[in-house]
Amino acid sequence: MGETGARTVQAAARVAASAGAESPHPVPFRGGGFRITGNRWAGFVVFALLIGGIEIGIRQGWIGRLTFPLPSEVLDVFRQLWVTGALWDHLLPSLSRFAVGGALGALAGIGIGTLIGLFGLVRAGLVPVVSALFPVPKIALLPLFVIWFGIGEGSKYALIALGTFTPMVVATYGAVDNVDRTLIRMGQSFGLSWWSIVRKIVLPGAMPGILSGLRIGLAIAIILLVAAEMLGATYGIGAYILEAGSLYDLERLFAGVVILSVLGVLTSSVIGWIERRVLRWRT
Amino acid sequence: MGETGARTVQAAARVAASAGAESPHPVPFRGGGFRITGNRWAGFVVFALLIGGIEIGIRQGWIGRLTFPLPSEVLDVFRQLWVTGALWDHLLPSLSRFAVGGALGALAGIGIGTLIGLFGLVRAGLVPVVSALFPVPKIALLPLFVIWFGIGEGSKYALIALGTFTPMVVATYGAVDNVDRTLIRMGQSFGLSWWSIVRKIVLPGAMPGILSGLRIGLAIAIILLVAAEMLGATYGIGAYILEAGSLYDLERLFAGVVILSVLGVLTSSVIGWIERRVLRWRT
Amino acid sequence: APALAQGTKLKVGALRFTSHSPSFIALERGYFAEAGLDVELEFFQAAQPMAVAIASGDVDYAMTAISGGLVNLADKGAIKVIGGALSEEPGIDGQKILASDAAFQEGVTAPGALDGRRFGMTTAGSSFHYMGSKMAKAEGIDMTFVPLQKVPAIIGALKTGQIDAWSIVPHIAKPVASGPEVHMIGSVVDYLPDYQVTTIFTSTENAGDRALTEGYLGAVTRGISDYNSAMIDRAGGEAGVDAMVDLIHKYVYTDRERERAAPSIINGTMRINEGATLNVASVRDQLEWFQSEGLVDAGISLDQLIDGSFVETVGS
Amino acid sequence: MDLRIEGLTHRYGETEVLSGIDLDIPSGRIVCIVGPSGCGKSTLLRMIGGLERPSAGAVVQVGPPPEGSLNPLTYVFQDFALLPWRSVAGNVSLALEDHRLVDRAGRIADVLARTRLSDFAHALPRQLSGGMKQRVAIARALAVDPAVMLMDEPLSALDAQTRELLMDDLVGLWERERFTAVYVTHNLAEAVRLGHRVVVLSRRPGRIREIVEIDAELSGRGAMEDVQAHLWGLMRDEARAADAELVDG
Amino acid sequence: MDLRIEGLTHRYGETEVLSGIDLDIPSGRIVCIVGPSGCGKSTLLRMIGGLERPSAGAVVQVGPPPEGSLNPLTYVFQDFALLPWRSVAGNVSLALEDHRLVDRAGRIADVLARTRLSDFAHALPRQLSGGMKQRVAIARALAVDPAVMLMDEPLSALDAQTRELLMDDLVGLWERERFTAVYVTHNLAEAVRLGHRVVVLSRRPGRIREIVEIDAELSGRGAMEDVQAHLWGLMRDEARAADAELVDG
Ligand SMILES: Nc1ncnc2c1ncn2[C@@H]1O[C@H](COP(=O)(O)OP(=O)(O)OP(=O)(O)O)[C@@H](O)[C@H]1O
Ligand SMILES: Nc1ncnc2c1ncn2[C@@H]1O[C@H](COP(=O)(O)OP(=O)(O)OP(=O)(O)O)[C@@H](O)[C@H]1O
Ligand SMILES: [Mg+2]
Ligand SMILES: [Mg+2]
Repeated sequence: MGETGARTVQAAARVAASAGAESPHPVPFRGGGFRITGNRWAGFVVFALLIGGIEIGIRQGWIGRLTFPLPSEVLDVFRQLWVTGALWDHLLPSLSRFAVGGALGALAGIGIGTLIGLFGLVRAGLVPVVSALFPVPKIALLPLFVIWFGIGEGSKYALIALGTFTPMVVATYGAVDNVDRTLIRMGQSFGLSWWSIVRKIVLPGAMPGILSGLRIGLAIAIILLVAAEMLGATYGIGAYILEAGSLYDLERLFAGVVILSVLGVLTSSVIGWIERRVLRWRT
Repeated sequence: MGETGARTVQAAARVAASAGAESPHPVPFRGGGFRITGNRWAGFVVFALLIGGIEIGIRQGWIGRLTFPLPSEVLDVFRQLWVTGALWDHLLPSLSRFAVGGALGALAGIGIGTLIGLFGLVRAGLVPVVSALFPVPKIALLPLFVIWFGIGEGSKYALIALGTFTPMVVATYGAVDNVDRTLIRMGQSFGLSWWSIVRKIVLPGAMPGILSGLRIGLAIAIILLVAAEMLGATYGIGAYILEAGSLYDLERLFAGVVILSVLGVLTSSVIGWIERRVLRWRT
Repeated sequence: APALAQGTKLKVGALRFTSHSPSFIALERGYFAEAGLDVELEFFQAAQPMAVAIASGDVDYAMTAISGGLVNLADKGAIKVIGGALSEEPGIDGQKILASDAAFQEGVTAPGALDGRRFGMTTAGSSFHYMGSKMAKAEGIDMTFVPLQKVPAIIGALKTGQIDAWSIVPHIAKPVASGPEVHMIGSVVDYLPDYQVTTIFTSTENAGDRALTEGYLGAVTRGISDYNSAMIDRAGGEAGVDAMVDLIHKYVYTDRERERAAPSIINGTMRINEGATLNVASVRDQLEWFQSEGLVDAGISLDQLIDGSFVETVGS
Repeated sequence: MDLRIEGLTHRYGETEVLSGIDLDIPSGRIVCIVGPSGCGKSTLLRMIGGLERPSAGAVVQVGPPPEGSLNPLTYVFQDFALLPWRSVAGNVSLALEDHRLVDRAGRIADVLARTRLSDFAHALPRQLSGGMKQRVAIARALAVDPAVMLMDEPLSALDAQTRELLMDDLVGLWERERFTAVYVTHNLAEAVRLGHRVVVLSRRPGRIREIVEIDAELSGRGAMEDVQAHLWGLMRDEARAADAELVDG
Repeated sequence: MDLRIEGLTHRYGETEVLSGIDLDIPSGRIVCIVGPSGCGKSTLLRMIGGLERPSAGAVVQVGPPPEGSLNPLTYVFQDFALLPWRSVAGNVSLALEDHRLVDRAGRIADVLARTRLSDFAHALPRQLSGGMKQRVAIARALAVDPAVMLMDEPLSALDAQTRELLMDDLVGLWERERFTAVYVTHNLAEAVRLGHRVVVLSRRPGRIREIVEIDAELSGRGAMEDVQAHLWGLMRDEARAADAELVDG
């Protein structure tokens, strides 16, 4: 490790400094460490160890069958899902719910967030409402959503949209607040219209904050897929997980959880990719 | 509002500029607007309008009895909760779960997050695991939690702790990464020990990021109270909400939701207060 | 029902349980179509959202156990019980009382030994809560009821000995008790001999449309007759059972091959009331129990809950 | 077009920041404003450009702005104020987009050529050194044909060598275009290199302490040590006091 | 204690940043290093202080550090590097806490007195002007009794007037304490005011282009326009080229 290495070197250097103080000698090195480094392989190794450990543990009887599914059987579930095509039957409805609900929530959140950022009165009126809405557990509202939006796709979209909405609002108005005020003053000093300033300075300047809010918003949207599919869905990853749970089928439960986890990691990398493209102007 | 006002002024100024260009005249004003202002009262007004609107709507029959509870009856539920002392029967267990689970998750998250921030190998090994864990919906794991931690307080603490843990890890290692590298180099240049640098420079420097992570972590902890109290809790705000939901008792459902919402707003202001005290050194 | 226009659209809520077979049969065998109904089945994961969906008008008719939530929705004038379905009946395999292995080893081999122990349920006001309470009252014992929201969580808790007992329909009870972790210690029917387990219900609005509701009930009752005669009376012999299993397998245990699904389907067989007869006495008992527990408003009358004008009633 | 500042006074809440400023800014000359930290130089400049309203007094525009000036009072900011997501050409374009122009692209190309930035038209700000960024900001200001350029410490974010280079550029530009400017700076060397008139402000509340006229031609001016020494003598004690002030309680 | 740089060369990946630097830093003198942007001045200073390891060559310490020096090679950074959460006294204390000292509080009080900061001991960095912040950083450096002070553009984040004041402070300090220093700067005026020896580096890869010795006493030096002009002549074209470079592709 870089850091422990640095420590040893430092200690060694101190000894050198005190011992050879009299004769000419190189200055002791005391930098290094505290760097943001990574090693792609270690992640795979950790996953392999975890999975391998569970597999062996269960086969050897050290871990009860009720505690964890057998990883190889989880893999077999994936194979079956793939072969039978059931994967797509579950994945496509979930993806469309995620896409529609997430998009609705994100767009509404960005819109309201921008208004809050721009207009003091909107801020004063809506921020308390949004803060009050933020810590409300969405599953608690499930029975209401059925009445409000029916048991079809509507209530699923609405639940996911609501979950995405609140963090997006908070992130967006924070981002608008953080837009460099000198840039806005520059726009005014060139006599740009209010609308030009919003379009050309405020919104692009808020983009980094909005995108990092989107990261949180979409993670929540994925988490809410399960809650949304409690509402009368037959197909969908969330429904699949719930059904596996009700049959106490740990293998399928884990398979479903892994799919959501992969979906989350993918979404996050897509946003990372968009950030790298759209925010190329950042250092 | 300031913004629209500014626009009008600007337009007026333009007219003046073109009309009276010949004679001496004051330079046109074109600043103003885009300021972060607020008005405490507007929030109350919005809440009052919302609640009053629903009350009247239901009483007049414009809103169905199934769609919303009658606000005055929700108030009556609060009165009853208070008079019978049931409020405390439900609030105290929830608060203790929130406190214990949240504290466990936050401490573990800060610890692991700091290790990830300091050691490249830990980072490489654990970041993928944490990213994979982040989008997993905790309710999906409910059946497993019963097996792993029982249906007593253990599983409730664990669920809330897990929910708080992942955002805290991410926030903490981000905060450690963001500590000003010049400060660390300064520490090294004065020959401070590795441990002194961590204690006196890295951790205090990461404090703002850790506290804002705590804001998200604890909001999630409150949301997870409901999920946690699905597991064999008779008392607790989450259990109260779930029971009201399954009985389709909208008044009690909303009363419970309001309590959680207030809890969330309170937690957030406590963190705000801590930030103002602990981070007094920030500009 | 000639009063109905051909192709009246209708949504029927169902769970993927064998107890919902009459709806599957009526659909598959065209009984709904003959009644002029164009039925679409809407599947749910649990009974509670089904009641809400009836109230919201997303679903027209459904079959489920009476719960506190259903009563409350009836109180708000949203839904009505219009017929009976599954009943406990002495002599027929009905719902089972299960005990965890730990409790069993400590001597809980009969429901009477459950004094001071933990009984699982989904939520307060569910049918599990009702069954457990009535059993405890009959045995003169005291139990703690543990709400676990969902059936899987209850099974998990039971298997690991974190709750001591539970009651559940036979097609779940039998596979769960087949392992070493859970034991069957009694039957619900011993405590609630004429328990009206599930009922047919609809929105108040639909109940006002006599032609529609009669049409629906007419078709479902034909499904009930077919089911009882094939699966319980075995009128068609093994071939009749096989044909019925084939039909039901289109809706239940669809993810398993037929050979593995068949035993579970057959295991789950329970008699469904011929003609959707409604046991009003049992319903009244349930309502009074909900009221005594404070789960529903004490002012609710039986008439708010049921509309007995469509089917034969007993015990009223 | 000349500017005249008449009895200008400004307060932020309780604190008086500027007090009774009277000043003429004649066309075609560079007026430098120097003064200790926090004496209100930036505030004064904001009010000259109409970005802030004075508590009392006025900034008066005398005579019509030159024909074709799109933005008579144009700023150059200390920290450049370039949009980081727009290229060099895009940043210049921003100032023109709210106006109907027949040949916007031509105008941009022309102004980039005049500031020797043509090769960098497509570069993003983050790729540029500080000096280049400030050149872009100057190009943007020139693009709107300003009557008066308002410059708030335009060189103070640059390193000493770049500052030297840009000062040469500004002198060259003034020789060609004879623009009017109000130039705020802390740097007395800059003030004596670029100013036709140096206005020395006192500590907060800023009042005019002295106005020093410098007659020498811009090009060919040296360090003018005597003038610098005179100015520094006026300011030294106040600068020291301003430096030692706590920023807040 | 003297320092000797011997054949020092450094690469970051493919790019050579410094090439064959040989230099003596004699005790009790101030060596200024000037050179265009990106020529490797900061890198060189980091290697002198042991914060980075050269690709080739070495920085050699000749003779023992003075008795009682807690940290022979001590930096003063451009952006002050004060811990914002510690008071002035706390920031000075930081440098001493890893050492066993009989009278830490006394030592802190002494060094604050020497830099005339005693009144600000309890102020937080955010309450201080830039000049005061840099004085605190200098106080912190003095607290460890350094053998050599390594200063990387210590005044370049300050405004011109504060810079003037701090230069006076530094001259006064050197007159009293005769410290050794390596002083990196872009500012030729600073270099000729403070340096006994000015090292001019070429563009990247940095090589020594010329070493100018200045014999005049520190106190009483003027602007030395001739020396400045000579240095500027050496650097002008390279500075211009460095300025016009795109930071990346
Ligand atoms: N928007 C504001 N609200 C309140 N006080 C302000 C505001 N802007 C500036 N001030 C105060 O007004 C005084 C003058 O500020 P200004 O920025 O004009 O000074 P300056 O001369 O430009 O200083 P510097 O040389 O540091 O740039 C300062 O004390 C500052 O704290
Ligand atoms: N850690 C690093 N990794 C890669 N390249 C680096 C690193 N640090 C500096 N460089 C490069 O090395 C060169 C010299 O950098 P350095 O900071 O030493 O220059 P400098 O002379 O101090 O410049 P300035 O006058 O702008 O401070 C630059 O081109 C820089 O981009
Ligand atoms: Mg200013
Ligand atoms: Mg440098």
